[in-house]
Amino acid sequence: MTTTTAPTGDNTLLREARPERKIGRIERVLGPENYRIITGLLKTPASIMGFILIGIYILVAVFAPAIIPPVGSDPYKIPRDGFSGEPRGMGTEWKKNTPDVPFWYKAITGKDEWVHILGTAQGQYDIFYGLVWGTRTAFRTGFIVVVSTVLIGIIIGSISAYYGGIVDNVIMRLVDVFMTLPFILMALILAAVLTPVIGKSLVPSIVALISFGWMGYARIIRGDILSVKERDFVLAARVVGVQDYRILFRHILPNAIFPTLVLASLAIGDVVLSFAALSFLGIGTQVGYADWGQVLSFARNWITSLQDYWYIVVWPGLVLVFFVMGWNLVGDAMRDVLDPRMRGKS
Amino acid sequence: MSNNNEDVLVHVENLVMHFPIYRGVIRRQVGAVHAVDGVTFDIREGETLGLVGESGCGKSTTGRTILQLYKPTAGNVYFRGQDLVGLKPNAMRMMRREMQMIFQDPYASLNPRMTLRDIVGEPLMAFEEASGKEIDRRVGELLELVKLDPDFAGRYPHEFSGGQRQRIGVARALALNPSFIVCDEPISALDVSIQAQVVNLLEDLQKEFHLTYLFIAHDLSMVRHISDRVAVMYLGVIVELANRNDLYNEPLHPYTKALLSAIPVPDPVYNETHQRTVLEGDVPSPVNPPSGCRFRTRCPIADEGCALQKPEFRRIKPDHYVACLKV
Amino acid sequence: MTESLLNVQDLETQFKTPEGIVHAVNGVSFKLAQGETLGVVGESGCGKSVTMLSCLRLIASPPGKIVAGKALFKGKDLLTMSTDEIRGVRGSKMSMVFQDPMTSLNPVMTIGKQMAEPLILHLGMTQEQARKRSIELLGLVGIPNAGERLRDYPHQYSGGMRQRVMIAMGLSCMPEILIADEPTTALDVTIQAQIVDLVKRLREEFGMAIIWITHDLGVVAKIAHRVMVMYGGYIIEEAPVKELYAHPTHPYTLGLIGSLPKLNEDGRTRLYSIDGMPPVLYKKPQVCPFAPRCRYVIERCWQENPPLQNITPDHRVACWVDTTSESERL
Amino acid sequence: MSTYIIRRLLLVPLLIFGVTVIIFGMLQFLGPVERSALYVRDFPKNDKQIQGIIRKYGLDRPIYEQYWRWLVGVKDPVTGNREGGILFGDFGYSRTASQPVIDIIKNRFPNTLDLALWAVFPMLSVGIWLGVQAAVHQNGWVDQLARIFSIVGTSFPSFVFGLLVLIVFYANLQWFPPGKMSDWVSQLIFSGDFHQYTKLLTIDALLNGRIDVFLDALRHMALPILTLSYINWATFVRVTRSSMLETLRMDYVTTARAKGLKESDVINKHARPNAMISITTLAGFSVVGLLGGVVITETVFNYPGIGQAAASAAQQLDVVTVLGFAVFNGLILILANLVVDILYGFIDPRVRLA
Repeated sequence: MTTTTAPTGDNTLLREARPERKIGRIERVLGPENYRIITGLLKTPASIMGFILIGIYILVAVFAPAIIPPVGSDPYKIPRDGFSGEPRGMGTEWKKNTPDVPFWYKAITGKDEWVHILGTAQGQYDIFYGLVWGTRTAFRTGFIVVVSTVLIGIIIGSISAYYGGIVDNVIMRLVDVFMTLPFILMALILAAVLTPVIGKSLVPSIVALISFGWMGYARIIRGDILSVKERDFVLAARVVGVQDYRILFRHILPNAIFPTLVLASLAIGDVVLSFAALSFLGIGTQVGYADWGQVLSFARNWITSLQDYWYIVVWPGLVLVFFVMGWNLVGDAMRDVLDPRMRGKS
Repeated sequence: MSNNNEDVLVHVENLVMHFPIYRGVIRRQVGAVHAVDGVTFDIREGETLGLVGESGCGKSTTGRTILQLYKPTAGNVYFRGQDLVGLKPNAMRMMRREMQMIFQDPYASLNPRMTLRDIVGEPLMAFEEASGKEIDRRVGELLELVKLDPDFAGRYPHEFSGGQRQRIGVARALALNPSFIVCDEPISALDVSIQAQVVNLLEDLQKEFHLTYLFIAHDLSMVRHISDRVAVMYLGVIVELANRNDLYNEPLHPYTKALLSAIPVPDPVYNETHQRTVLEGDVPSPVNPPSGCRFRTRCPIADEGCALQKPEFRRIKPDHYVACLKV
Repeated sequence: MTESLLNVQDLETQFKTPEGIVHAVNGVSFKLAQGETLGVVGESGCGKSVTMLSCLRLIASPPGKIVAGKALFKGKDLLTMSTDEIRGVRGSKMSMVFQDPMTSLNPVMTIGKQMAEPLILHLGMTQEQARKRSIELLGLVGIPNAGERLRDYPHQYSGGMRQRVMIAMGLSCMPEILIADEPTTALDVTIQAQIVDLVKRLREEFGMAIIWITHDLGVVAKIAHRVMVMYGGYIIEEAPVKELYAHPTHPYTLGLIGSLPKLNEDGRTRLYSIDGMPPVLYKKPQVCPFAPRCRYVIERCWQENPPLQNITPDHRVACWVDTTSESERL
Repeated sequence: MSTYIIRRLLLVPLLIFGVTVIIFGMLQFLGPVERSALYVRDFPKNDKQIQGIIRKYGLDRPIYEQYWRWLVGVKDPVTGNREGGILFGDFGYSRTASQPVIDIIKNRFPNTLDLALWAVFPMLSVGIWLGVQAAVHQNGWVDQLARIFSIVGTSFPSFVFGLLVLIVFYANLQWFPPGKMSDWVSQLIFSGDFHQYTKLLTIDALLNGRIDVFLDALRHMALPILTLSYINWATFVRVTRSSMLETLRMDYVTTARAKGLKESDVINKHARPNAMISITTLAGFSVVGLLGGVVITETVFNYPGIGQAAASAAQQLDVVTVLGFAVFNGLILILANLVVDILYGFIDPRVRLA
């Protein structure tokens, strides 16, 4: 009558029950946590838009010489079309220091002569040239500052978490002190102090942004290491006799630092923004250096007649805003993915 | 309680574990959590010693201190006659082959970034017992032992349910062929129907490998099922230790009696016929434990004497120890 | 029995998740009589809490949604009444006590204020009257110095004390139904015993009906008159408490009871264990949801989902197999 | 609670020490001639004078002695007057502005404070309101709007936003006038009929009963206020939203609903006060941050506050002046942070009654 079979306990036999998640080859290679982060990022339209924006800027940076060929020996010096103070409008003729005409220009406009596509700023600096080559400046400063601050943060945070006690206390109070100081003002001052010593270049601003930008990372990484250290799997590793260095590198660091690292790398937008702010305030590079903040700062002298010269604000402004927005969009999605409440839910 | 039986595997002597509390303006130590306050007991080769008590009574701390995961404030832990306290880190690491642990939370105790092969194979790697293909083979064997498919070795913990994860934890603990395993509430985070699976597995493995367990739990009925002897803890001290049957049939300490009568018995008829003693009040803070007998503030039979004198943990019957002045 | 106090019919609740729609409650029907204590037993995710939260429309929506059914409280459907009406029921005619007393009380509001809220809201008391009543209530649940302790914040109470406060708050408007959602799970055994005794005493005093949700078969045996076992969003067995423990019939109930260590057990007997784990359903199954884990599974279980049927006038089971002989063996 | 406050108070000297050491460290990049501006007005004219100044103010002494002198100043042996000493409010002499740094601060700081005070209100009220609404209607249109708003906001640097605002409202629409006040107001102030109680123009205007002056001041500040609050709204909305969402998931919110409370009461009486605890700290930091963040906004709008003074001094590489502002700002921020932390202690009963 009743045919009794051995129960398998396999709920997939219900068909309508939740199927056991099969994980693919890519996931297996990347590891589930990393995979979850990446797929999480590719799920939301906002972050995809962010990636597209960043991608466009990367292309512009890479192909800058093809978009607008450099003039003179230093490609980062914006070519000047004369010395008159008053900006000239979009599409006006480019008379002096004209770059070679690239292939795309003729194809689109059908003309052989360069014009100031986005007009010129005060001193006849070509805005379009400044923006295109400024993209390279932005990536360069962004990467240098982010990598340095994160490295300093990781080192200091790890030391603090590892040694604990007095060392930890001293470091954390130091972080408190640095946190008390207003970031942009201090960066401004340090850059101003360093400029006479180093000379006008990217370096003072970069050093200033690094000097006052590492504390957040140190604090976060310290906290993450401390909390991961208390997790049961670290204790479990100790119980099975795993060596200390292996516990650190296999168990603590990947779980504590990796998420922060990814998040931090998306801070490039903020760094570039701060850098532009310093340039805008007149600190940092020489006049005429291809750098977005610099181009924008020209507008400061024309505030009373911006109804005529709006292009000296709007174009550099939008270029900067979309760059930062690209990173922010990805960063925002990343924050959601890394939210501890979301972890473990697959 | 000096027990010179030859079959004693672990001997814990007067173990004390205090966690300092720092308070006030300059964070000086103002006191300590008396998590474990002088416990002495033996664990015999091949037995399961159950350790029960309410949350915060120090049972988990006892287990962890035995494994030297905390440095004890005082006391000694002997494993096969060798004192573990004060052992150099590397010497202690070598001892870990012999003594392992299973954790309460199957979600927190497995590194989410490692595959089963890495998790279960890690102890083998740490002691260079095996390498390469040999690890794969051994991991496969261990997974089979805990009734998991060896093909799962490449998977990550998040692909498994709580019960399965707990089996992974068991496999990791077995990797080095230990003789002693501390089971720290291994079933309390699991669903009822899963608990029995894990308990059965633990019992099978014990028979097969002649394992010795310290089984820490708050579920008295499960402890009764799995243990040979049972120790009851209250506020950092052991109040009673006896053979399973002695303890459950003739509990001597008033706390044990109250605890036993508080077990919710899944039998409505029993519940109608048996009157229970319900303890009043809460467990006092382990920062300021009561003087004398720790249990006196909630004890139905305590008198002034209990506040003055600390009851000695003494033998009443063969294999039955109690710390109470009234017994 | 005349009209039942609460009559739930074909309740279905679903949750939207990224993986699909989880069918948490799949057509649940039960009745609750005046003054009766109904135990609802099941493992995590079986839908026992969701069922009760649905009745009070406390399911967060989205992601949750009650898709079908009725919940008649004294003949009035809780699921279709206006928001104002259901608010009038909550906390006054039907109140709830939650699992974790540590998080169920607002940490930045004094106990007194939290106690007074339902009194002022539903009974129209003044602040002063509410304060007096709160003191009485706290005294009733065994909190000493109630007058002073009203000014305290939740973090100044112990876990057991907080659960007493939750119970006092739940009873403050003399509800006709008290729903207790795993009220003792987070507590220690001795405290758990205190709370169970307290509720039994208050039940005699107030005469309210209780729905006690738990996964602990021991606690249910102590307090319930009637027990309902849930699995995969279905009620799979329902019987008076003594009947259920004496003659468990559904293989799942059998397994649950069998997996507990026996009373007076001496030698080492193996525990009865159910392999596998409870399912999460993304669609209403056309087969018995317990079939994959069932020892007694037959061909029919894979063809039809068994309905909940009476095997005696007050014992309902949803199973195709006759397990009577098994239950006697247990 | 008292332990908490005392511990927090003890941190103050430590912070002052740390902040001053960092700023003093920056001073070391300067040569002694430039550093002499800390003590004397005039630029030393020849080597002899330079040597005299170095000796008199110990600019060749060990670094810790110099630090001490920088803190408390140097007594002139002849007149007995104290020269320098930042702890006594003497931040040195600004050679680019030709006046003592402290005088610039006295003139400019009230303007900055005025601006910051007015920016706080819209920032807090709109930020919190929008954040709460977004959380309550999660994934609704308010929420989507708030998310877009906050993404765009965090991506818009204040100088770009400020310049765009200028293009629209100032250059094209001509709704708002430039500068800090109209000519007739400055004449009024100059005439002496207008009593300056606080030196904050808006508040003085109210105290004098001059609504017209008050409105004129607000009209001039409107664009900077908009810029300052807009930049902070974005962060504020985001934090309020996530904090509120977290609170709404808490068990006690369900308890409140189960009591039969109205949804508005559940949110306003139970959820929001809890969410506010975590927001308090951020609110404190934002308000405090306003004081530091005005540098750019003031520069864009040419508003005569301390930030604009700092930026123009930095541009002219007048380091002593800028560092003077930095010390002043640092001290203000230490105080403000202290207030925020203590306030936090009072708001959260778990800290207050610990």
